[in-house]
Amino acid sequence: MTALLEVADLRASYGATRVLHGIEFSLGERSITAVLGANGAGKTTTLRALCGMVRTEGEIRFAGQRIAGRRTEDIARLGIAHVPDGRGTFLYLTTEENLRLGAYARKDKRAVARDVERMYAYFPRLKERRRQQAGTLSGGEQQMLAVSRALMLAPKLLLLDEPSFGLAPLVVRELFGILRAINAESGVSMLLVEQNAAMALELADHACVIETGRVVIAGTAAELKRDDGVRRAYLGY
Amino acid sequence: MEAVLLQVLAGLATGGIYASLALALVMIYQATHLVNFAQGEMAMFATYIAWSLVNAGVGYWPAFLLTVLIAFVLGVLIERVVIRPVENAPVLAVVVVFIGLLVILNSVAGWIFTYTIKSFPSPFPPALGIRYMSPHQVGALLVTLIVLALLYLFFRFTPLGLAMRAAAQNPVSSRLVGIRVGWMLALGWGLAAAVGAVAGMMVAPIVYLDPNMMSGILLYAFAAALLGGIDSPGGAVVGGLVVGVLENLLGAFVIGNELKLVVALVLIVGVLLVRPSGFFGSVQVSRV
Amino acid sequence: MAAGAEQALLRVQDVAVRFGGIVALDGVSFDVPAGRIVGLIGPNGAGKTTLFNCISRLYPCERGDIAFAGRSLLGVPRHRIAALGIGRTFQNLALFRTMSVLENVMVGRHSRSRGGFFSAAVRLPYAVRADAEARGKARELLALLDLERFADSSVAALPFGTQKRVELARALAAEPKLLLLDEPASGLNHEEVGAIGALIRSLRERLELTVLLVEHHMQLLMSLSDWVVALNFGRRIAEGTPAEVRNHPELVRAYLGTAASFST
Amino acid sequence: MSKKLVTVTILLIVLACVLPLVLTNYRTFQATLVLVYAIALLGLNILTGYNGQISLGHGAFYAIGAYAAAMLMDQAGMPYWATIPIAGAVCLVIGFLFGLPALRLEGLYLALATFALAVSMPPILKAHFLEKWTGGVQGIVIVKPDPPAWLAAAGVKLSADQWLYYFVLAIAIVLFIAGWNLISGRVGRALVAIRDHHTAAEAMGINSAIYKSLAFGVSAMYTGIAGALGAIAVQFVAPDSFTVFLSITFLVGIVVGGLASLSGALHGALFIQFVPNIADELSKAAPWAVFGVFLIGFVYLMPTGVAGALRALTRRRSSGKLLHPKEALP
Amino acid sequence: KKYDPGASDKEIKVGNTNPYSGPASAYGAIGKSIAAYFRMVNDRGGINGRKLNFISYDDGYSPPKTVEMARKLVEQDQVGTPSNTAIHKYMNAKKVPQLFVATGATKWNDAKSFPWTMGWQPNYQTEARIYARHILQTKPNAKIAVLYQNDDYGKDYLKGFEDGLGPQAQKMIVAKASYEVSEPTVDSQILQLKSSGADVFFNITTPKFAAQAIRAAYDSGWKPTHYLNNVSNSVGSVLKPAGIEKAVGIITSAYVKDPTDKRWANDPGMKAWRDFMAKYNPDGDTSDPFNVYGYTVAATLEQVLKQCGDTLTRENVMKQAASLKRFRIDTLLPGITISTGPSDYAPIEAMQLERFNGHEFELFGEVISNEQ
Ligand SMILES: Nc1ncnc2c1ncn2[C@@H]1O[C@H](COP(=O)(O)OP(=O)(O)OP(=O)(O)O)[C@@H](O)[C@H]1O
Ligand SMILES: Nc1ncnc2c1ncn2[C@@H]1O[C@H](COP(=O)(O)OP(=O)(O)OP(=O)(O)O)[C@@H](O)[C@H]1O
Ligand SMILES: [Mg+2]
Ligand SMILES: [Mg+2]
Repeated sequence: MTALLEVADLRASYGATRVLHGIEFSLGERSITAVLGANGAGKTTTLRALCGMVRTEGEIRFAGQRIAGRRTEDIARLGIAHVPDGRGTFLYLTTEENLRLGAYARKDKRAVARDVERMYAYFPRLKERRRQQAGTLSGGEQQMLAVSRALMLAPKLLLLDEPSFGLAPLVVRELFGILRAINAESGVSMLLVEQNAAMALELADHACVIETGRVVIAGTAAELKRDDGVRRAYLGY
Repeated sequence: MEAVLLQVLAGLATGGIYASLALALVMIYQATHLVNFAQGEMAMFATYIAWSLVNAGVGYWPAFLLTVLIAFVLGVLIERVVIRPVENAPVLAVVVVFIGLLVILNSVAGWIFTYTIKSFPSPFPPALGIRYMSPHQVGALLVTLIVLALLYLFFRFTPLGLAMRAAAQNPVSSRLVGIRVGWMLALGWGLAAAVGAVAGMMVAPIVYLDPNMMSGILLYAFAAALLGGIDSPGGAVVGGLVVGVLENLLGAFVIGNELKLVVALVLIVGVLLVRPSGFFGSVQVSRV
Repeated sequence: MAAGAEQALLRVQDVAVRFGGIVALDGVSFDVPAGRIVGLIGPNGAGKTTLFNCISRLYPCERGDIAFAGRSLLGVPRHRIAALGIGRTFQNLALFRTMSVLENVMVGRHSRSRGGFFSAAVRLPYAVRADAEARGKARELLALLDLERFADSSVAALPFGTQKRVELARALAAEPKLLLLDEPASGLNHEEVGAIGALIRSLRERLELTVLLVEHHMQLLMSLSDWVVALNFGRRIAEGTPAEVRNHPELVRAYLGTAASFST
Repeated sequence: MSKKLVTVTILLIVLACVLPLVLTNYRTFQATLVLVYAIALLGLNILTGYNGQISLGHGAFYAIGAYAAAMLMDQAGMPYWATIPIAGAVCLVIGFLFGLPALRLEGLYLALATFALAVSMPPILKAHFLEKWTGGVQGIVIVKPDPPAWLAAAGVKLSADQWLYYFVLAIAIVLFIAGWNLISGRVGRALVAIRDHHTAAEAMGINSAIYKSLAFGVSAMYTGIAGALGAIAVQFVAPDSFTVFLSITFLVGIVVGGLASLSGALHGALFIQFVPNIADELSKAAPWAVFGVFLIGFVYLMPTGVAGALRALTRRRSSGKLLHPKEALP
Repeated sequence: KKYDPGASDKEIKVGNTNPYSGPASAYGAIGKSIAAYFRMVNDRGGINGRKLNFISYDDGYSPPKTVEMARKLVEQDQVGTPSNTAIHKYMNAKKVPQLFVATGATKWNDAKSFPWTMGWQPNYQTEARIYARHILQTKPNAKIAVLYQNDDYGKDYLKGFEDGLGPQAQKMIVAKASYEVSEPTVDSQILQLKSSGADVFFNITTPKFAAQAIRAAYDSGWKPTHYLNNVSNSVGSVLKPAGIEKAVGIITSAYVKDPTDKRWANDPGMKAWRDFMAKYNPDGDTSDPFNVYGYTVAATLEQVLKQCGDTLTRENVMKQAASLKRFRIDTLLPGITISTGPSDYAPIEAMQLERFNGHEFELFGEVISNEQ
């Protein structure tokens, strides 16, 4: 397995407060890594750091290139899509405009149009709401939109910050099915921050646990599922 | 009756002036979600550039195009140099920078070009004139409509237009989808400056070129843009024309010249109370 | 549970809400008896939050009625709702971002304290007392919710889960009789979900709360609720005890996927 | 209020009291104007800084206060001190009434409505049908009050400028304390809550309609009182004293001084009083250009105003958490 | 030798406030050319061996700022002779000569109530009365329309005009329209005036609006006898922009020479002025009449200070200012002189009517003087 993403000694801060203190992990081509961690551990910040959304130091390599310190938009154009914390909906644009923006960096118009339809097939609710101002969608509908918008980039790497946030149980299950299919069919790698640890570990091949800005446990998903601490805190058995 | 018609037509002509600057305000609003109070002074400055070019012997249309181009570049430069450092500052701090820009441009123009009024040529052939409107007034209205059409098409149908609106609304998410937000802002400034330059060159033959040419007009343009709905180019033009005509009719037949502006503003604000986002502005619902 | 009319603290009757062509609520009726925790579930976009917004008077109802303690809410302006004893949290957090945690909670106390512009400006004794009282109450709540160490932090910089607790504290500051919770567990991990469940339960005991709970975390919802109401497309599709509702075929099809996917 | 803050405040007040004893009458006059502007800016800050309602029209309230004082003195022969509360009350009522419809407008649309108010003020003051009272385009000249007789009887000799300074200072202290009480208590929290999250504020039981219009009224009252004091200090009112530039100057003042900050009003007042003069000294050719450069420079260096910069300095030393500036302010 | 604050063996301080910024910054040219003139005087060795120290502050055309700046001049800089409006009373109370106020408002020539204040140019009312008299003489049945700026200046002209027409005024003036400086155009006002059916048009406007009014009147096909106030009678900066052919027949009055008028191309007085501009005020606009104005005012002041000799008290300055006898400056029209007296605080009171012939103004009639 060649590494698509390699992170070493990643540090990040908000203003004067440092939040990440040297994160270290790597993510293989076509693989899915789950990130677990308590509230405020720094999971979101890790994803933000990868995208250049916070002030960072340290090493980040994506497909062999250094991307630390690059601008967010350039990182996105390399093929890294991000389902952000808080959904990042363009509140005053329509659902469909939101989707089209997701594909802003892509050239092939026809493929984009096809993908819009694909998203509507994944989440029929969005199709019903295609002309509606996205800010008026329900919380779960906006979450579907956030995931779809990220997929519209046709990324090589997908960063998912709690993709199941606010989704109904059935939709969560469907979502994980979709992610699994996309990973299997298009080989998109994923970094998955997810509170539903059981499902995340089910989907992922690797996993790590972050505590106060450091990776404290890392290994294959199977290993983590067996770890006692992980089981107690994240799986509940 | 003829008096009314005359006032309406004169109102349309002045309304066209307001509309043309209002379009520049809509442009910058779409790109930055702010109203640039220096927009009028930028337009004035661009018009001086055009005037200098024409005086140096450049033909009208080449000077026109060149000015639009220069204005675009200057707009981009101003964004990059002056506005960029306050990108993350509170909105009102940015507004204060606009005010700073306004006074600088006004003052520097006075310094370079002095305060005596200059006449500015009109490119329109006499054949364009209709019975009660001069060729230039008709021509300026047409140009305003053309700019309107271009802006409408730009925002409605181009991915760039969409990206620009997105960048203004939510820069963080815009970056995440690969939009170069910095460029969008600069581009927005450039386009607004270009639209403003066109406005200036259409206005100057009517009101004469001087450093304070646009300061009065900005207020009307601001009112017009909001009356029409600040995110709607069509609204800006309708708003401009309505303000122009309204003001003339009030002044000539209803309230007199002294208080016509006051009454016009009261009416405009009254309309906004009923339609808080103007005639054609999109209603932006936010929910919890 | 035979929810007798006299017991119902909140009574929702035939409520309908429409946004343009979208029917968000379509004749929903149910009761929330005093002292109970009632769960409200349904697919995304079913109208749960919309119903909350109707109760808070943020949205007007097209038809129907909502009664609280026997009194219709529809004529009550939204800023009076808190004083009547209805507190709520918001699905997407609606904290006052520039304020500290303590101040946020003190604002929550607004409807229980007095004092206007004049009394504040000249520091009339009763206004000063009210302010001190609000501060004391807020501190108490921070202690209760284990937020004391954040009292003076700005809310914007807190982790998500902590912000949710601040919202809860803010809602409790008004000493509500009825608490509307919109997805309190979203974004929390397993351990934290357990904690919030325990917290809600203990709050109900200590403060004699009635709770209307919207939640997609089935385990939590089913374990907390005395009664569950299910919506789909703005309509009530099922109602009953958790055990009854869990196997309701329409709910399983539209919302849960499989009935066995969670346990109490 | 922390102990340190109390000490600093008391020191400032003492300093303010000795100031006219060491300054020339002209400088005292300037210091009076600073206090006057500080009161006006405090008023605007309550509305725009704390409550988040942008006003581009506070010059209008300043004008109303000024004219109220001038007309009462000139035509009703009222003593100058008696005009102050009346000017304040008039502006309170007008501000409140203006605030009611303004509830429906937000952001830019509110900015336009207030801007319209500022633009309308000079023509209204000039209007023919009011000329009898307002003096039309010529305005009203009023006399500077002399120090009261009891002061001289008590053996205190003050020049008219010094007396006026102390008079304004006393009022300013009272108004600042009242302002502090207002914003640090229940009402202040409600105002900020409305600014931060309108809907949530209402859900907490805050009657935002009343609060917003009252904020408008109180804000107008402060600015109106400042206008009255300003008129007495300058001894002259005319429509052209109250153009939109005055309103814009006020806005500049609160932003440069620091939004949502009491001390910001004072910093802002110093800025709008002295920086134009400095600009003028530096260049006759284009004084405004120099002023504009100053303005932009201030915003670059201190995007959250002088008060914000000072706060950040002290905070960095104590606790350490810095907010993103955008989050800190409307 | 006697001195008051502001004067010494070495220098005489002259203070001034002027709008260098703000809506009226066009007037800034006056301050700049006065400053330039004093530089020239100093290069020539000053006045009676004393250098002139010209201190000028920006008042932004705002009354409060003017008050502040005037106080600064008097109390801080201790100057001798500043000028200007909100400070009228203050200056008189402080007994500081306020000389040659740059406006024609009538209140500046009131020797009795304000002995320390003196205007300079023919006041607006005098000028308006001259037009009124001319109308009464040439067109006793005229129907008159008036366009005026809605401020001090416009109202002053209007009053003089109405006074000049006497009891006839109400009947003769069939339409009045005002405008605000912030308005972009006066087209609407012109249409209003036109539709009144007036055959005489009195145009009380500043240059920009004057040019607009001339053009709009012509374009709308309205052909009244057009009286234009002196403020805007520059050929180069008003009539040309309006369109020379549209300005034919305009009647106005003058007392200084128009720098853009071809008549004065070889005039020695204007040549001297042009040399002065080239040397001392190179940034200034040589088509801007304000520069002639400032030059001429400064020359008048020079004369007053010369007359003061070594007695540079404020009282003497005022006394000398009030005893100018037929003083002439070459930039004034032929036949126009400056005279003042203890009760005559209006330095220039003579003007001559002139009519535009499509190329230049032609003076006609006598130099009309109000000199007592
Ligand atoms: N904008 C911000 N300013 C200051 N501090 C912040 C900001 N955002 C997050 N933090 C702090 O950084 C730390 C890490 O936060 P982060 O959001 O990365 O946590 P997380 O692991 O994603 O937690 P959650 O489960 O809440 O999503 C927290 O202590 C939080 O308080
Ligand atoms: N202001 C509005 N304008 C238009 N449509 C709206 C508005 N508010 C809600 N809706 C629509 O009403 C429907 C119900 O929304 P609501 O937020 O109540 O759903 P919900 O049950 O809370 O869903 P979720 O579980 O995803 O939060 C949604 O489809 C949404 O698109
Ligand atoms: Mg997170
Ligand atoms: Mg919801």
